Amino acid sequence: MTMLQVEGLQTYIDQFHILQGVSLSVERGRVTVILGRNGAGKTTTLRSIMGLTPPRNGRVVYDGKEIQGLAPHAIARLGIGYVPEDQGIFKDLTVEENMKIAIRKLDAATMERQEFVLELFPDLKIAWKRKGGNLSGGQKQMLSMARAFVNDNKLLLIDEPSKGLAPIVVEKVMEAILELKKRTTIVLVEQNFLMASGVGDDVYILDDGHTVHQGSMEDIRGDEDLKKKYLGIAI
Amino acid sequence: KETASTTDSKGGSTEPIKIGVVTSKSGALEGYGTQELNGLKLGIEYATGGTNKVEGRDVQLLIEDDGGKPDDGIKKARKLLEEDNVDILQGSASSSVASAIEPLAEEYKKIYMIDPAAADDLTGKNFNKYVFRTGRNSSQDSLTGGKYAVENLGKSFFALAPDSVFGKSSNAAWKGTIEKSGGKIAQEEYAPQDTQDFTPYLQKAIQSKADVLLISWAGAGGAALFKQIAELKVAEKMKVTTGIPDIAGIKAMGDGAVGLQGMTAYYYGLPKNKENDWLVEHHKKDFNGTPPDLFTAGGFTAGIAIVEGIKKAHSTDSDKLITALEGMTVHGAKGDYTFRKEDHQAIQPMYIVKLEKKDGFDYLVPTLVKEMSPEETAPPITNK
Amino acid sequence: MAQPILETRGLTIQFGAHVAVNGVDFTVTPQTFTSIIGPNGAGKTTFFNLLSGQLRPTAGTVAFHGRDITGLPVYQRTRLGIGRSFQITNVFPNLTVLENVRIAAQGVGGGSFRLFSHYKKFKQYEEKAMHLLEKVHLGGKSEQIAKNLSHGDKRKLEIAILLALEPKLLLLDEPTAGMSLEEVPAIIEVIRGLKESGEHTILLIEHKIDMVLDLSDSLAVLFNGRLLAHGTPEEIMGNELVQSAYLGGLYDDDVTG
Amino acid sequence: MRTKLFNNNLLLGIMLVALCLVPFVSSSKFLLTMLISVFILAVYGMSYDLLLGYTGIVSFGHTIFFGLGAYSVGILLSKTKQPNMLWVAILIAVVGAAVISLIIGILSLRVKDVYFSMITLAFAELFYIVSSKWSTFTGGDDGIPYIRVPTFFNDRVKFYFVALAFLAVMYLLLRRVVHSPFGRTLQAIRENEQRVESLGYHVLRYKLASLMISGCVAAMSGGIWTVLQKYVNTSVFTLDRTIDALLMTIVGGVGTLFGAVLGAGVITFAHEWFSSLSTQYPLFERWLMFFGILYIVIVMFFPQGILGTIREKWINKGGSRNAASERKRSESVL
Amino acid sequence: MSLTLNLLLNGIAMGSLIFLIAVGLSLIFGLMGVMNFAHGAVFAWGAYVGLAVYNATGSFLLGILAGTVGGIVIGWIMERVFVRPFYGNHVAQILLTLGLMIVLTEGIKMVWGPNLLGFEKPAALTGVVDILSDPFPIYRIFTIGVGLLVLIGVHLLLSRTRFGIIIRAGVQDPEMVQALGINVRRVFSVVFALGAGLAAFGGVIAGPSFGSLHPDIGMANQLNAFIVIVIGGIGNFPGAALGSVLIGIVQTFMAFYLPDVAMAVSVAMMALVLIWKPEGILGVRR
Ligand SMILES: Nc1ncnc2c1ncn2[C@@H]1O[C@H](COP(=O)(O)OP(=O)(O)OP(=O)(O)O)[C@@H](O)[C@H]1O
Ligand SMILES: Nc1ncnc2c1ncn2[C@@H]1O[C@H](COP(=O)(O)OP(=O)(O)OP(=O)(O)O)[C@@H](O)[C@H]1O
Ligand SMILES: [Mg+2]
Ligand SMILES: [Mg+2]
Repeated sequence: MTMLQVEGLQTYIDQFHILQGVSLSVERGRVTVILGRNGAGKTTTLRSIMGLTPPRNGRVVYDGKEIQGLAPHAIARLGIGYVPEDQGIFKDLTVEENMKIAIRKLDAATMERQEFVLELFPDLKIAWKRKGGNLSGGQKQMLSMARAFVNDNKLLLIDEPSKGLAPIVVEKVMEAILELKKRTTIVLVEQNFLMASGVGDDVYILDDGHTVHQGSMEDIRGDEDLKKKYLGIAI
Repeated sequence: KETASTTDSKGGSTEPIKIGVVTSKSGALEGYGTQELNGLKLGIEYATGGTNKVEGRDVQLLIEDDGGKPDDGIKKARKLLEEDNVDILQGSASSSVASAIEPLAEEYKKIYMIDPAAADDLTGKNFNKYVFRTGRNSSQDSLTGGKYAVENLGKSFFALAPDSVFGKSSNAAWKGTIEKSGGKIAQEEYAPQDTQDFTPYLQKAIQSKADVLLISWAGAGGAALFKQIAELKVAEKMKVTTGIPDIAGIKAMGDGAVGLQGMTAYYYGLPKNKENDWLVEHHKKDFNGTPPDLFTAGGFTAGIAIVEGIKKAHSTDSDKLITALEGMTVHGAKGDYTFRKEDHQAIQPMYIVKLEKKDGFDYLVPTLVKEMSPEETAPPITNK
Repeated sequence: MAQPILETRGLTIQFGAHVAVNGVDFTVTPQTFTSIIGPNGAGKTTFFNLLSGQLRPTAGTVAFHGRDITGLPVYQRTRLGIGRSFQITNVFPNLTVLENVRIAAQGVGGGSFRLFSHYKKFKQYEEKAMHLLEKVHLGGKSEQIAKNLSHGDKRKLEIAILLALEPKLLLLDEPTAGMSLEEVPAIIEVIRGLKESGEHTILLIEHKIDMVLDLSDSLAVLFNGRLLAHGTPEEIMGNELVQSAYLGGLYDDDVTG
Repeated sequence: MRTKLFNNNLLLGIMLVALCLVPFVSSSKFLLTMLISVFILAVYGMSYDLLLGYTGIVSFGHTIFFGLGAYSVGILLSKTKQPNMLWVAILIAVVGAAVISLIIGILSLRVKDVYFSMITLAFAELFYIVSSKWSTFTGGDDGIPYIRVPTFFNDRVKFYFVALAFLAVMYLLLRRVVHSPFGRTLQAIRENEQRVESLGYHVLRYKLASLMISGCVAAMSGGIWTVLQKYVNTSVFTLDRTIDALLMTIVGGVGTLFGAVLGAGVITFAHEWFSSLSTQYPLFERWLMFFGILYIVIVMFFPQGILGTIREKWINKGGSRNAASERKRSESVL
Repeated sequence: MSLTLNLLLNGIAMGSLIFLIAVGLSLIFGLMGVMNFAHGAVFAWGAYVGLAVYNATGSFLLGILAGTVGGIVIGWIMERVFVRPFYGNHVAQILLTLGLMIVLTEGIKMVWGPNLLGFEKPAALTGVVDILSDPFPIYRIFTIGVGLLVLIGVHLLLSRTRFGIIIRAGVQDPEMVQALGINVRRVFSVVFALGAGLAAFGGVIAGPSFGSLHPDIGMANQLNAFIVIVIGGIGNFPGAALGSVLIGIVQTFMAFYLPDVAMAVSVAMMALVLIWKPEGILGVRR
């Protein structure tokens, strides 16, 4: 079943036509990976879905409802969690406050999820009272994910989570994503192919603001030509 | 711009006579500026018998706002002098503005009729022959109040003034008068201009055991000061005297100031003469029933003086006007005003009053205790 | 052995109760390529901050070419030839991409205090900047305002700025994080070029182990602020602790294979 | 690139010629006076723009330097009664401004943002207090009238050309400064101070230099202001004067240099116009209110100032990828 | 009562008046980072509205209520219509709020005229009590009490709710706050209006203490508010309170013993604090 349907998304930033027709179909309970080179429009796609750079044309259908044009906070309240590529940590707030501001509903289930993320990222527990701005690069990345994971989100948009993480943590994040997959749907932008192929089910490749390829992860893994063409790698 | 009716008459110029006014229509002194301006208009009307014509020429008022800022005052005065070719300048509410404009009067050789700016220097060290002043200066205030106080309130004084140029010069003037009259200043205190809490000063005053608490305070803080005087019941321990402010100021003092004695330059109920009666009547008629206020009299008299001067000189030529005005006596709102030959300061009646409750008034009414003659309060001549 | 280009003695910094870098004795020989690895929060970036002067140590010293530079401000260290890139993108957001690099070239080129000479006279800085931008695949974006770059492009700009400084000692903090797969090799080539030119000494912080192993002469491992080990890649990769606490399962193959 | 349009020498040349013609087509001395004051204030505004627009520091004490210039001319000319001491006075003002800006800078530039603003505000306040307390020297609030200036300046047309030349020279000078490597460094400091430091620049030294240049230029404009007014009082040290500088640069467009000229013009003429209207139409009785509305309108509709907004529009049309500020991003949300 | 004690008490009373102005500014400027030069004008509006209602109804309490509501309304409109697009943009904020300050001040003159208006104390709070046999005005005790209550109230509000952190986060990165599902616009509106309401409330309380109102009363007091916020540490409420009391006391003592330098004392103190500890007495380094 389709959780999120993006059709012909066109987004402008000022007068620049950044997204020129991006379409995605995200299936419930699966991990959809968006790949593409720098500047392809991956981040802008996620931001457009979140309403942070509202699309000028195209539709975003989430759980059967059109959500393009809604304010970002309204979109978030529909149960969409967002991990931006620059982490979006509030540097003057402590880790604790960063978490507190993210929690939408303080109930037992949330506390449970908080346990889970702190288990996943024990570093955050150690740095609990530290200012967000003083965290290490990887810790920021963990905090950013923790903020999205702590709520009961139905859809997670995650922009390059592995960046700056130690290999063992990447591994843990992968495990976490596989775990989260049982409860939520995930859209993942990722440059780390190892990770992308490790967790991804479906793949979209963007280039120059267009969707240029869609398919399953298996296909990509097997298709050297495709990898070379769009990703410039041969693994 | 104010324009009066029709044209022409017998011979001479038929050009209107232009009076340029630079005063505060905005800023902190707006209230004073407005009082004076209203007075000026009525003064001209009165002196021209309602025709607004002198020597067959229309009288035009060109009014500019200086906002209380000297830089703006200079700009506006220049505009009036250069663009509008005014014959005479009048103003200003602020002494700083007036002192900035005085040199322009000299440069352009035009009469500058000052009112209500009160700094002594305007007709003192900054004087030039084009300057005349209908308003009283600070020394006249202190001469009025000081002499009376020594004779009637007590011999030793505790002087409280704002810590500003005004406060210092005002205290100096009071001191001179008081000492000349046989009293002495036991203690002087200066409080910052923006003081909101006067309790410590008032306690100092009480502890000083002086007979009289003498207050020279201009500006907003005054009302708070008098309220605190009432609250701390200072008046039970010593006499209090001061310069009585305008009606709004008295109102703001509240009922606590009842019985306060002090000097004033004008209150509309004080003078008994036909000019003042006319002024009160017409002011009420023209301005929503409000009576003239502290500085309306000066503006009114300035208007009369300008008209009478022109009549006497048969010209608006500055030199002729100077000759005409020097030593001239004008019948103004308070009676006789005389421009001294030496420094062109108008000596004039001054008043000692007491604030009293009166039916029909929502403020304490200044009632006459004593009127001082112009000569009694003539200030020293300091422009030489 | 040649005189070390960089030497730290007991380098320590403490934030409140937390000791982020703890008594690190570390020596770097000129013209070598050393990578620093370690878990997140181990103190790698903080260590760089101490070397480049962003932070002052609470104890210990830093010597560069045998000279104690512990008390020197950032700009003087840069002039001595220590240049760094930042983990968190740190560019001039409202200047053009070209101007970003040009400013850097000018900084070491001197003449910045000439008030009245027109900047165009400093053509050579601009040319140098342009050349570097091409090197990092940003040639076509030289007139863009830096903040409008995508994340990966900002990383490339970061490297170009560093190169413009022509540092003797380069401190690279995760230079390729977020860079697209196809462009990483190109950047690695640029870095390798520097190494092979034989004029530079390079310190690299990186979590991409392939890249680290590919480039490094030696590896240093930071754990909890302490320098746990410093040796050849083989030695380090064989270390149990590194395996279990840092690499995890993903790299089992690399070591055994 | 983006400064090209408005530093277009042709356009500026035309403006200069047009301004040169004013005295020959208009006989209004008052108009000349107004323009002279625009020119002088524009220089003052430009000096502020060097700080605000190019170095990125918000000083609330800029009037210190204007006031220093104004007072040194005022006091020296009135004490010596030697109009030709003017040049000496201006020299003293410039040297004084350099020294004082250095001292203030060393004390205050260690802190940033609002903190810097507040320290400079404190210094300005101290200067104001000294000028008002030390009234034997400064004339206090009542000021120093009758300042005699060289007779040359009594000819309004000559003064006009001197002021215009002053503006032109200062503009060229400052333009040179902001386009020099030094100026480019200032702009980089504005953008990201720590990073400039890590590129090997001694940031404090650059900021100090910027503050000093700006202070010296402001002192000159203050000196000439006194020549125009022939009067000086404590108002030259009030916050209002600093706010004037701030307003002129913001209204014209921060970081455009030339915007200050527009800003000075708009503010001076709007002030004059509104206040004159007040004497003719009762609606304008509270004319200051319209002045306030003007500010609001400018911010709402010319967010980058007049020149800045035009420039942005122009560039956007040209399609180069320069526009879009961070502010806009947050605007879309807030 | 010794003179020193008297001065001290007066200083605290004065400090609490400063705090009442500063507390709203501490929200708007300290937390939201808006350089609000119209704050004093809102303070003045509060005082005038309060006075008008107080005079009309004879109830000081109603006056306080009306003034506060007036301030909230003004603040709400100000934020919605004018300030909103300019968060984070100090330069635009300065020009904008200066414009608003002029408009609001002129508005007061339009409605109430440019002259002084007396503001009487309510009967219950008039008079003096003897503290160690020296008289001390009851109203001043009242202002000290109100100041304390406000401090506690605001502190509770910010520590018990997420308001404080949402605002701090929202100023830095409003987008991200939105993306976390918080309507940051509304929070900003509410807090801004609250800050304005507090200013207006302070105006009504301060009115009787000043004894009279004039249209520029806000400008005259706003500078002190900025100063104490900086001294106490921007965004730090206890700091603003401490700064207020400190300035109040020092100013009172200096005014008494050394009036010549009293004018300079608050700015000089601010300069010293900034040079010595730029983040403010209670501030934390950022
Ligand atoms: N504010 C802006 N103004 C102009 N162009 C912009 C702006 N923001 C982004 N762009 C451009 O839009 C394009 C897409 O950017 P986006 O950040 O979506 O890329 P991305 O695929 O996420 O790249 P990366 O892998 O480097 O993060 C880029 O070319 C970028 O330069
Ligand atoms: N200013 C500071 N105040 C308090 N703690 C700090 C400060 N700076 C860094 N830390 C802490 O010191 C530790 C080391 O941080 P550092 O940034 O050096 O880590 P790192 O090794 O670079 O990690 P990563 O690989 O995640 O970037 C972290 O736990 C961080 O939270
Ligand atoms: Mg991206
Ligand atoms: Mg790091």
